[in-house]
Amino acid sequence: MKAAVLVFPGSNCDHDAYHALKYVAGVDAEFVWHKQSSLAGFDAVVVPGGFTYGDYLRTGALAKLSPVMGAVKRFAGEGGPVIGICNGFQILLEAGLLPGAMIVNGSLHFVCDYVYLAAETSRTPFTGRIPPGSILKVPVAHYQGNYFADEKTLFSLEERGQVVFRYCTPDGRITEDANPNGSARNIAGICNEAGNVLGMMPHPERCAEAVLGSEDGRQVFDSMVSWLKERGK
Amino acid sequence: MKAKIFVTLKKGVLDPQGKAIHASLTHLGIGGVEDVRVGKFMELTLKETGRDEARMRLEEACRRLLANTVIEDYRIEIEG
Amino acid sequence: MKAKIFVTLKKGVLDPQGKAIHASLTHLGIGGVEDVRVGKFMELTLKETGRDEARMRLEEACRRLLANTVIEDYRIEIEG
Amino acid sequence: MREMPVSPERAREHGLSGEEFERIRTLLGRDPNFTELGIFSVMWSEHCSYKSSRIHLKKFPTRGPRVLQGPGENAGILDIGEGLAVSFKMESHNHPSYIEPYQGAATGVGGILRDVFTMGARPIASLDSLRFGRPDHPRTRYLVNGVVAGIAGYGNCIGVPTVGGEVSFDECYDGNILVNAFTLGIVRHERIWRGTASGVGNPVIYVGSKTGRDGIHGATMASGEFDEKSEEKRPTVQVGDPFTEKLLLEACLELMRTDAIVGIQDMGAAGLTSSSFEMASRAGTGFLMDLDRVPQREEGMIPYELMLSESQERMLIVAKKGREDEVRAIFEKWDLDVSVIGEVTGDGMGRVQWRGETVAEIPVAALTDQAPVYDRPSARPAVQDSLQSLDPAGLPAPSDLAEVWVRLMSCPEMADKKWVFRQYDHMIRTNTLVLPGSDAAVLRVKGTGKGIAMSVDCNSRYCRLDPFVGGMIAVCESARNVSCAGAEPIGLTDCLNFGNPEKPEIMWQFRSAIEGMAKACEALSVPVVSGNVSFYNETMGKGIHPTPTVAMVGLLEDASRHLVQWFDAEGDRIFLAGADRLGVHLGGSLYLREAHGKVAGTPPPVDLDHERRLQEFLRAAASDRLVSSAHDLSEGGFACALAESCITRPDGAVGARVVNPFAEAIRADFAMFSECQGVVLLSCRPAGRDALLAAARPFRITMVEVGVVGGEHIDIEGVARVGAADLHKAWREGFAKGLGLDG
Ligand SMILES: Nc1ncnc2c1ncn2[C@@H]1O[C@H](COP(=O)(O)OP(=O)(O)O)[C@@H](O)[C@H]1O
Ligand SMILES: [Mg+2]
Repeated sequence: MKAAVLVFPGSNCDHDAYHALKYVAGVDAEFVWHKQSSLAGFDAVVVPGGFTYGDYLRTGALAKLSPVMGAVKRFAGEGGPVIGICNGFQILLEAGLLPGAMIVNGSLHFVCDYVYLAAETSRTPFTGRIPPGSILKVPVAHYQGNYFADEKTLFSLEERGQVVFRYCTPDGRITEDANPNGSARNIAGICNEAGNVLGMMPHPERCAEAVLGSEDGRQVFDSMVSWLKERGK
Repeated sequence: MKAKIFVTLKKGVLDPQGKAIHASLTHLGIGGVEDVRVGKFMELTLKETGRDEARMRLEEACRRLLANTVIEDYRIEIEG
Repeated sequence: MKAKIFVTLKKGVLDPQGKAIHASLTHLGIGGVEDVRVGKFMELTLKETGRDEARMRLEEACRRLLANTVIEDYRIEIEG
Repeated sequence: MREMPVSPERAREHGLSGEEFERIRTLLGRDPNFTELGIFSVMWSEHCSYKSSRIHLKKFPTRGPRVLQGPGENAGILDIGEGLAVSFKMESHNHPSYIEPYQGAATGVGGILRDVFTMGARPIASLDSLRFGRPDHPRTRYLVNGVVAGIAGYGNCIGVPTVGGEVSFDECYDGNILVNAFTLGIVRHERIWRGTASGVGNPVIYVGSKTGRDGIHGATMASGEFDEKSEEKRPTVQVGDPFTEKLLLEACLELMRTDAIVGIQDMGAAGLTSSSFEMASRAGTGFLMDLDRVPQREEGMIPYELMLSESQERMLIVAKKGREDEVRAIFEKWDLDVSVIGEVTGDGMGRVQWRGETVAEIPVAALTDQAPVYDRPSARPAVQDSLQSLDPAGLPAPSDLAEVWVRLMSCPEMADKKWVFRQYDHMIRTNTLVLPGSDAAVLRVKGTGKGIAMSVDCNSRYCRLDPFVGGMIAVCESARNVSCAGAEPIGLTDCLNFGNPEKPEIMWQFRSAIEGMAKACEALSVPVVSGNVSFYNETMGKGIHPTPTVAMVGLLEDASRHLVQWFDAEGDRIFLAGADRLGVHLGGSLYLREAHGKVAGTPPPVDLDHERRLQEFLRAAASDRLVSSAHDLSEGGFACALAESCITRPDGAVGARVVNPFAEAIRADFAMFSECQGVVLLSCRPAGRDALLAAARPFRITMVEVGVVGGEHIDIEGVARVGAADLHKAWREGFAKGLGLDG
């Protein structure tokens, strides 16, 4: 079982994802430079957070042009598990692997804080061990995490069970106050129709060890391990 | 040869920056403003070439990179 | 009444965005671009008033809020 | 820009005195040309030469068993065991941040990061110490917004967490804010690099961003007072590009894992000039440099501009001869400019060529070792006596103490700083064990069980009233904060922010503060390993309070034994450690300023021997897991420290019931808000009481049990009582409210 952690110019949560995979979840992980155009030999792909290309122009816009993104598309097309975290999510949106777009936070400020997430589906490779209805305490850290999609897209996301996480209160209510950035319908994470590609703004890799204040993020990586194991990886 | 590209948020897409600027203007006592929308503005210097050729290239640049058509519209102006 | 405000970096001031976009255009195979500078662009809807009055107000808005004249220039266009 | 004829008048415009100009002529044996004049002016500026401060900085203790690199390099380095070391430094970016708050603060962060990674260390944490004018001053809100966004913009993008800092407000900073940025990195001993240009014939290599006309005269600006004309100097502000710096950081660390280089230094203040001459000076060599090979962003730049530009995100490397291609390959991989611009020579001369001609030729020593050093006259200001006079009995006693308590806790100086640190990514790199909000930030060191604690402190009101005692307190307090986290203070860096050193009163403040700091450092056995001096913090002749900011670094051998400042559980017992140090000390207190509108009196007295024992005891108690929280009394005294331990908890406020700790009958407002040094609020499980008391005895620390954690109220029996939730709310909202910021 081997996971790829993509590294673009400006990625900066790459080491954190690597650490969580390797030293917490016990997965063999390897960095993959964005100029590589093959993902042969990998069973899962993590597009980590950061400020690829300084977030210049739009977040994720310049990174989507990297050669490795062609390989990610093929990998995802074949049903391989792909998770984009924070800037990774933004890149997946820009690359068209997930629907919608990100705009600047309603507060116009960068926000780094713990938030609560309501999990809505365990159909993705990264949430198999998170029963729907679970509440997770996970940090966010972004300036542009305000998820936008037109009404039709939002409707279809909900209809097809593609909303994976929503911002909620500690007791699980989906309220405006619990929304740290103004995201449409409190959306914090979505998956593609097939379910194998997940994008989420919060950082599970930052809360995978109890000493850091929460262990809830670990379930994302543990789910991935189970999913891969079940498939003989 | 110079070109200008204007990228604006589509109607219906929330513009938190525009909203904040509007509020600040009012706060500063600069009245009479009903709405503010914020966009991007790019000035490009191009190698001399035909206008049509240039426009074609910039159209492509906008579609593939400079604008995100999920949320943004763009407009190209070629000068000189 | 509509107005447009363009805020651009002063000449000689580093434009990290423009630099990165320029590199990506080349990378996309969209050649012929010699330079890219990125600025801000605001569309304002104003209550009907005299053009001079409007311009005066917007000048003030630019100086006090919309542009940082230490590193930025601004230009106002009033329409209609 | 064009070349201009050189004259004593032109030299004066460059900030060089008549005598200094004469000295240049003597050292060169001729008149300098325009380029050379520019080079001298920046190298001999206060900012680069430390000409007014050098003789006083020598008073700091700088040695110790852990010191691998003391002052004199880009950053100091301390051994933390297991082959690892920490490298850290603090720098000011005051003037640029006042002129353009976002970019000024951002490039301040960029600069201090380069100072740390140029030593080979990977930056793992930053702190920021910020001082603004009155909260209701018309410019303050704009400056706070811009400075905080700038620090966030740069630090978040490059991916180094900003884990702590301080923000305070005082009228004296209305026209001259302070922005001091600190960064700490981790380095393996064998990967430490220094800024040295040794090995005749070795190539000098330029890497990073291209050179533009950015910040020319930035260094002399930082060394000149503000006046109305400052507006005209505006275009010298630089724009930061954190993305490029991230690439530069990764490329430099990758290069440093090879042995292809000899030395490396960032191009900070005075850019190409200071990096080249300083590196040659450290190695006792010279260099030959060809400006035509410097990557340039703008057209038509002349040698003067190329040498003085302060374009950001650039480094100068001296590599081993024949290894140029290895260097080139790494920087090209990261899409950065790289160019061999010269070589090391053996004759001690710095020679600069342009278009085939020699445009500058200066002995390296003339700019460094032979730079002027001043023992400027110092005199105790005449106003000092009247400043220090204060008759507490004459202060009207407030009728509603609970109201004053809430007011103090919610004034921007004391209120929750979450509005600020929520904008900073403080968790990235997944090392932050204690997030912002406690006495000290604590980070783990991955791959070891160790932890690093950090705190930045200065009470400038104390320094104004008595710079010697104020300097001592800055050191003691930052060390105490680190000890409250359970860590041993192992070294510090400082940023000495003062007014115009040519005024004897300012010089007196400066030398007194240093002497106080040095005395405290010696008593606590903490060496000073790096630092920065920022003079001329004046606007139209009005100086700031002397502000010697101290950033203390502490080490925990076992990171899991760290402590936080907030109470842990209902029923826990509350103690005052060092209770015999309590006294009526209102001089310079927050209470005096906020409730009575005065900055007067004398700062609280310090007993260095007691301080040392107290801190040793705190560390022992943490390491033996005898306490569940520790928080020192500082601004706002006993009442505010107690309130903080109740309401700063991330899980929500808790109440407490305590007795008035003052043995004698004194005025209630004095008991609550009197500020004392060397007193710490501890809490422990009821069953741990005896063990804790026993542990204090060998350190001869007076312990008094004052109360118990729990309930809805924070209640100082017979004195004042507030609802914990109400106080919590006022404290949480105070910052944004006081400054008129959106929540
Ligand atoms: N207040 C101080 N205390 C101790 N060392 C200092 C102090 N100020 C400056 N130094 C040391 O002097 C050297 C030069 O500092 P500085 O010019 O600020 O560095 P840089 O060239 O990186 O800007 C550094 O090694 C710094 O640590
Ligand atoms: Mg330096």
